[in-house]
Amino acid sequence: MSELLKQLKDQYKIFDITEVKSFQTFFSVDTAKLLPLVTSLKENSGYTVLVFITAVDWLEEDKFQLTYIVNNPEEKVDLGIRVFFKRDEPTMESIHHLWVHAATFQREIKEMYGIDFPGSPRVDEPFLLEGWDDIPPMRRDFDTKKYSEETFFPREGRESNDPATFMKLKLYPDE
Amino acid sequence: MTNLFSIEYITIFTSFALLVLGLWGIISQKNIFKIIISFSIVNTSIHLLLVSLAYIRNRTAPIIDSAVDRVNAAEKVVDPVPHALVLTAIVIGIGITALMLSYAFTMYKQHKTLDINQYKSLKW
Amino acid sequence: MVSPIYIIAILLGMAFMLGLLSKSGTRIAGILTSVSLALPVYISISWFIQILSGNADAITIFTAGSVPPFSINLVMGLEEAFFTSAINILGLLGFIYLSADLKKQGVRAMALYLVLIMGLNVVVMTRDIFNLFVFMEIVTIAVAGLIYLKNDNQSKEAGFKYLVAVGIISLFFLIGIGFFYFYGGTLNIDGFIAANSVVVKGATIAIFFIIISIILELKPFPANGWALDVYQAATPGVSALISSGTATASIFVLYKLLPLGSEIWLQILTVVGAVTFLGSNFLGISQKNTNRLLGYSSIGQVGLLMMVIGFMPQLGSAFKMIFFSVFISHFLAKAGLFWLSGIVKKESITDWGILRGSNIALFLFGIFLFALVGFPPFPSFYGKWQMVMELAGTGRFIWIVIILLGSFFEGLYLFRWLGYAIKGEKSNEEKLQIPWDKIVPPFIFGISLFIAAYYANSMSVYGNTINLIPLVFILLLFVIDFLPAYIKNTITIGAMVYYAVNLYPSISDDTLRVVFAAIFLIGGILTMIAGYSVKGKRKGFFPFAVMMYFGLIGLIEAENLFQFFFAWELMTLGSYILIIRGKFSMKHAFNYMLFSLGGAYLIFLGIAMSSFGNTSLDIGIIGLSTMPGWSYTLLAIGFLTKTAALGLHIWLPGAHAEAESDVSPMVSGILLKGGVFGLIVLFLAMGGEQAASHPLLYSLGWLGAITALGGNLLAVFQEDAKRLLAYSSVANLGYILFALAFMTNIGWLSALTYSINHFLFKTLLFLAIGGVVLRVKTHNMYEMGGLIKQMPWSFIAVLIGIITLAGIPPLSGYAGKWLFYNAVITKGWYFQGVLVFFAGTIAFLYCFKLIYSVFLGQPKDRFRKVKEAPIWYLIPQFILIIGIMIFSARPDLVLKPIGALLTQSSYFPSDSLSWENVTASTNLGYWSGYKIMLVIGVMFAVLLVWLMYMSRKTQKVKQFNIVYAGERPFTPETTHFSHNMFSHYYKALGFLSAPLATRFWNITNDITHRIADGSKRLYTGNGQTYLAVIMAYIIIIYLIMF
Amino acid sequence: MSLSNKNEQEKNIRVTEDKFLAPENRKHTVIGPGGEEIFVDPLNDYFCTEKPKVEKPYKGILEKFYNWARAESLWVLGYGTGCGSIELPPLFSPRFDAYRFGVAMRPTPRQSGVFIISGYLAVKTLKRVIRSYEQMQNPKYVIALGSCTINGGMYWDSYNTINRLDHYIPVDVYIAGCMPRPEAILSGFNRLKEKIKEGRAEGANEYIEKLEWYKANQKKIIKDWNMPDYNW
Amino acid sequence: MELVKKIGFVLLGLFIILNWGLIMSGIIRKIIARLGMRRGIKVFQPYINLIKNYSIRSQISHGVMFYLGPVFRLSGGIGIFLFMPLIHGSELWSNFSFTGDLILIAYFAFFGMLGMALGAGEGGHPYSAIGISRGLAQFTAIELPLTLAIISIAIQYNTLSISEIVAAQQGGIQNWTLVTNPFATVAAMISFLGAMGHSPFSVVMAPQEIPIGPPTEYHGTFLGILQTNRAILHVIEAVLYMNLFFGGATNWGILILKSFLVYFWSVFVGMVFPRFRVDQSIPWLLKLPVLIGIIAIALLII
Repeated sequence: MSELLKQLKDQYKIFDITEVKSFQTFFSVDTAKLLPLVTSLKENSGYTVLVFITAVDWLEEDKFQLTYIVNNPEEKVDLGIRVFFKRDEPTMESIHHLWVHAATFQREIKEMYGIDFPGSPRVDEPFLLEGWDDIPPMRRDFDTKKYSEETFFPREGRESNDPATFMKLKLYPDE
Repeated sequence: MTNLFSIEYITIFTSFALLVLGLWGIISQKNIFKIIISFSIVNTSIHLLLVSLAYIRNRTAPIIDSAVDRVNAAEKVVDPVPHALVLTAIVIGIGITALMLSYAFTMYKQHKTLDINQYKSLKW
Repeated sequence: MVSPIYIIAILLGMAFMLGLLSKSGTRIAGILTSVSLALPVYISISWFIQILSGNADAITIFTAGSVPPFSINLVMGLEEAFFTSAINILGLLGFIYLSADLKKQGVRAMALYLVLIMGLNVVVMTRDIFNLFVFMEIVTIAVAGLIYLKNDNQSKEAGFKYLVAVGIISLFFLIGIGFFYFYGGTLNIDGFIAANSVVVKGATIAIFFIIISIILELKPFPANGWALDVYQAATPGVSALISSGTATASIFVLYKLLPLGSEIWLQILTVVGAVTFLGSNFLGISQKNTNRLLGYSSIGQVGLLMMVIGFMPQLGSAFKMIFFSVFISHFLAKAGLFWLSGIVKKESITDWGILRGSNIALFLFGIFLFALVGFPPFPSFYGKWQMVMELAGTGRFIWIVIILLGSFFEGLYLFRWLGYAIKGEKSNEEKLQIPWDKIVPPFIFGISLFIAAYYANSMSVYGNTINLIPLVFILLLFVIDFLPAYIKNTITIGAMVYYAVNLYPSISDDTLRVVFAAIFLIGGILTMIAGYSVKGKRKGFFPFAVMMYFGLIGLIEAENLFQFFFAWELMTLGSYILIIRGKFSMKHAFNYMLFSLGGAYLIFLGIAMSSFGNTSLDIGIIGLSTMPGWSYTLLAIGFLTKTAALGLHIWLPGAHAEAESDVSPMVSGILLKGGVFGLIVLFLAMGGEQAASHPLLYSLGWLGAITALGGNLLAVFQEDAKRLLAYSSVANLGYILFALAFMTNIGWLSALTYSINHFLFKTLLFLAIGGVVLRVKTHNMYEMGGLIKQMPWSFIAVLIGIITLAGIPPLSGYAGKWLFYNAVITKGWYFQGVLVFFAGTIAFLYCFKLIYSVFLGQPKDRFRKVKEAPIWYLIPQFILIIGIMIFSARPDLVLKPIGALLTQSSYFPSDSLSWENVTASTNLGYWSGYKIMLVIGVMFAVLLVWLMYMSRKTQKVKQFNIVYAGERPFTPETTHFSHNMFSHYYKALGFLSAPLATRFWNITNDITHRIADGSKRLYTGNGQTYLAVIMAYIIIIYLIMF
Repeated sequence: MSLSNKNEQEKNIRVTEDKFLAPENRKHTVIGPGGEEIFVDPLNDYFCTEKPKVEKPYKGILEKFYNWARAESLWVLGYGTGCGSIELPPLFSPRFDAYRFGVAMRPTPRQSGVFIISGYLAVKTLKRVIRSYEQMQNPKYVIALGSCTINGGMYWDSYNTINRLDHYIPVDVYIAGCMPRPEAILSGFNRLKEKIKEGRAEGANEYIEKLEWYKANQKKIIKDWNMPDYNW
Repeated sequence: MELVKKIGFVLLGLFIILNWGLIMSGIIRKIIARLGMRRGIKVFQPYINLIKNYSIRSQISHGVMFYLGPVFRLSGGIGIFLFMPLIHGSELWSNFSFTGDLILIAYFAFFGMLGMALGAGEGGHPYSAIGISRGLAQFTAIELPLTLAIISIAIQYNTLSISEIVAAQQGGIQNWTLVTNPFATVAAMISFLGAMGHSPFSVVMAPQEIPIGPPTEYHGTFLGILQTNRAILHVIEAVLYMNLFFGGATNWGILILKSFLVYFWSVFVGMVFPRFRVDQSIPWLLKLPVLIGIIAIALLII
């Protein structure tokens, strides 16, 4: 594992290496180097399974993070690869040619975060949201409560409580 | 009982020998000219056969001249008809052979070969 | 009367004179040659006419003014006059045809041509054997020179092989002459025959060499490689001369010289002819090169002629007529075909589609082919018939089989060729160039074929019983082929109505015939009405449609077996052309023709066997056959090819499905009944009820049941609407066969009801589906759907059709089923009956598929604007629907008279259906079509009114307003459930629909072609091999003889 | 009706913006068998574009008799829309045995009279619900199960779950709870029966009368309807 | 006058049969429920369902054949009734059975099927077509044992007339076809299972898989008509089997009892056995039941 990381460090300038567990290591890499990196991992190092792709919206830092988890079924180890890019340029290279099912992840990320993967099959078709006409709902600047109130006719008289406070008040009114 | 080595038998045997030779030549030789020559041999053999068939012992050629007088000609000369036939047959044989040769010539002009095995564009 | 010697004088003189002309004088030379070729024509024909009419006697011309043996004498008798006329006409026309080529080669070529014709004339006329030799050699040289005309590599090669082979053969001839003279002391044929009283052993050897050489000149199989090469390589015009001209002369020489030999020569000749006819035609089946194919055919025909000569004593007085018919067909047709091949200039028969560029050429081509195969009314039909009958009279069935088998192979390759000509691919850039001088000769020969046909007809024993008026009418239709279709259609319908009206009184006492005549003629008129929808001229359709219908009617009118077979062949021919008119029909029509031809020859053989030992040819003699097992079986199989019993059915689906929209009902609803009628004739002749336990009937019963099951099962898995209907026809004919095989009164009643029903509903369905196909331009059902809105009338027609087909009460299909059950139980064929019932339920599957996939379900965008089928399709449909309704409501109107006929006739006296008003009953059950119709009708009407009251507020919705689990359907194509609809059924029972028959025939076909292809390699192309074969042939014949 | 009017009417029935129109629903031309061009407007050609009509109840005793029959024969559309559908199968088990009340499941909306909305409705599900509801025949009844259908329940602030069902289709009976037990559902059925017998369960006609309001609400959230307004 | 009387009795018979059909299905449902430890529906629930369906206010139609399909179907059901003799020895309760015999009934069964198939087909729903294609496919195999049985009894009694077959079975249980020709009876009773559409041959209607198959688009009055037909058809088919194999009926009481028992046989089997797929049921039907049918015939002709 460490040898591989060392090699990757030399070759792809990976940084920010975090070993979460003995079988799971995360690291970051430049956006431009992601594709050669995962290709090499798949072809040379036995990381043949793409577990998933996920996205994080770092609104405060004005950037998106994509995390690719790849798995080596022989050695039973995972690698998490993080890439970061700016929120105003939400575009990433597609890896559907390496793993066919990556297209589905990318399609979902496109719908929920608005991160585009040019060339990915059917990436523009709706995945869960049919006829969505707003900014992607998983972006943190999308106010879901406001949207719901504006759109879905909230019933008058509904009260909403913070469960912890409410239960505390109800069960232990003295304290 | 005539002698086996009398003239009529010899000619007949010769003609048959030639016939067999010629036919063998036609079938076995690959060269077109040799085939034509074999053909001529067969031709000749048959002419010989005809003439020999017409031969009657102790008679002369059917030419009416001083040696053979007109009156006794029928008893003195051999049968003249086959001779006439052979004459005609020779003429025709020459015609056929000539035509064969001209064919062979033009065939050679085009293909530059006389091997009959090379002329198999028509088959089946 | 001009002395025949002038023929020689003119030709020879002109040949020498041409030599005097300069090279540039080709124009004058051409005229002179034509004139000098025309004069002999006049002389020989005038002799022929004079001798024939008895105004003149045969004359002998003594050259050199003395009698044989001191001179050569020529004879001009009837035969000589006939053959010289033929040769001279051929010479003249051949010259016209070849004139362009000959002019290019200059005057010497023309001289050669004249010498050839002169030689042939002398060969025919001379009675001197050496003179014969000389002129045969002259002919050889002339031919070799003419082969050179083409001046390419192949022709040189072929010419050389020809020279060597013929040279050797003539040398053998010369040997023969030598011995001939040696032992006979004369060169005169007549003299030798006269002196033949003292036959010595040596004379036999002389005759052997002479006759074997002539036989070899006639290119016997397999010693004929050189001849094939010549046919292939020479200019078609020259090939025509060789095939028709020299072969004519040679065959006559053979005829002339045969009296020299003993009886054994006739037998040898028969064997040689048979081997040649069969072998050559067999090897021809895998041949694709046009001229070589014609060569094979040519050799085969000559083989047949040799057989005819060989059978001279057996044929007796019929010999002349047979020889004339076979010879003239070969002579005219083969020359014509070679000439046409010269016009088309295509090496492979697959490229002959270009022939369609000219109607006249195509017409002539068809005539020549039909004449060669021996279709009526062409002479060889009469010839073959007479020959087979004469041979059958003496019990020579093996020879008949050989003749028929050879003819079958010949038909095989000729019809494949015809198929390519009518339907083969053709590029649009190529145009067929037809100069008048090339088309006139074949045209004249084509016309001559008809004249010859007339003579053959009048010479034939039964020819005078043939009704020629329909044939004349068909010819008339050819003549007026330039008129628009609707005029011709009207004329045709008028003629058929007229014929029907005139026919009725003559057969009105025989209800059976009336029923079939009604099916054929009314069906014909109805389907012809549909033809009004065709715009344009529809060239070549009407003559053949009429031919088919008159053939069918001829079956009914036939009083003897000759008329029957004549009509059968006429029908086959007409229907073949009708079928091949379809767009993709080439292969299917070819299959149809093969099976029809095979079937027809089986029938022919069956007739021949029946006639053995009988003096007349009445239809009844089938029952008197001295070998009933054979003749019944052969006839039955023959008819079964037309009714497409399982195993023999593979031609039907394609042929019916790919035919034109209004031809499909003709060939399905109507034509198939021809086979049924044949079976009826056969079964009646077998003796009706008395023959009921015949083992043949038992097996036919099983065959019928299996056919019904197989046909229906195959229909279920079809995606092509017309193919589905076609397989359904197979199954329905299976029912009919099964019911006929009962040989009981009710069984036959059931079979006839089925026949009428099948005619009604299958014509209806094919017309309706044909109308739909005409509009939507596809056969695939899954591409259609929802057409009920565009084509409501067609829908009604199909609905009525399938209700009748499925036998659902109250419509008439049920009548057949009910009778059928009674028959099954009476007869005791329970298990077959159950099989047929199972088949009947399977019919539901495809009935539903047909109506649902086409008319119901989801309409497709493409067909949103299609119109209802043409009115001319709907009119006959609704006439048929009215027919079905009447037959359903009052089945007694038809069934009573038929039942009465069956009962009264001596055939089926017992166990009849009894009628009480409108209720029919057997000793098992009862049924009243009228009351059932009434009860169901009233009930249906009441319920409909009730529903209409109950649901008066109904919103009409469109195709996608269906419950789709909250979704909307994607497109009509993905929503229409039709393709492979019965896949589950296929899983369960698909193994029964394995194409065993197709596989069997494919393998048979494959093996046959492979054998033919392999045997063909005998002709290696090496001249020496050919010579070796010739010599081996001589030796083998010698060994056989001595 | 003049042509322009007709065009206007056509416009009225279109609810799908061009952006959300499915590719197969776009107008296009196909080539017919005769080579003619055929213009296809799928929304018009495939679907019935008629407006639904109010079906007036019969008068007097006949309607009462019919209502009794309708009440005693409640055929439920078997369509599990939310998590509450897990509560429906026990309903037909021996313990609760809804059959004795004349309740039965039917597999197709055409034959069903009662639509049970069993819990929360995502926008995507709502689309299917509306289509199915419209395919049911008049009279038809809706039972809304659980608090999600009342005010959104635990999904009250979700971006894709509706809050109030009665803004989209008329609801006859609400059964509160998260989730209600089968007993509650049985009780709901009985309430529905009472309502039907009293002749107050005219939700189907109400839906048609206020169709424009309902459609407006529906259109607000369902943007790719891809059908004419009313799904017959 | 004769005719009017006849029609009157026919309508009366139809009324009785319809009511008995509805009640019978209620009773059967009740029995099934009790087997499953439930109270089950009311016995009169089928009436209520029928009335409810006729009371549906709005309807849609996919076209003419869609509209006519139920009429065809009901005509098929009533038609079989019309040609069926009900009570042995009674001229009045023999309906129009004098116009045709057993073969007529066997073939008239197709009439309704065809109409239904066409109606459902025009609905344009693929599930309808799938259901029909399954139904027809299975039907071919279902009819085969029945045909063997019919031919067997036709040989046995040497008649195809139902009245005569019933007449021949009078005089005690030992004369019933059940006793005299057990193999034919067994074959026919297996075929009866298929004709009734209960499992194991219920894949045609498979509600969970292809929402109820052919009638998936039918509702309201149309469905009411189909239900009416179902009530009539079930009884009348049971009556047919009763007539052929179980001695017929000499009065209404016996008819009701016997038809109930015959029908209950199919319900009983349906409760016990799971469902066949089409491609399973066809080979099964073509093996054992057909063999039994063949034995039935073979025994008679030997």
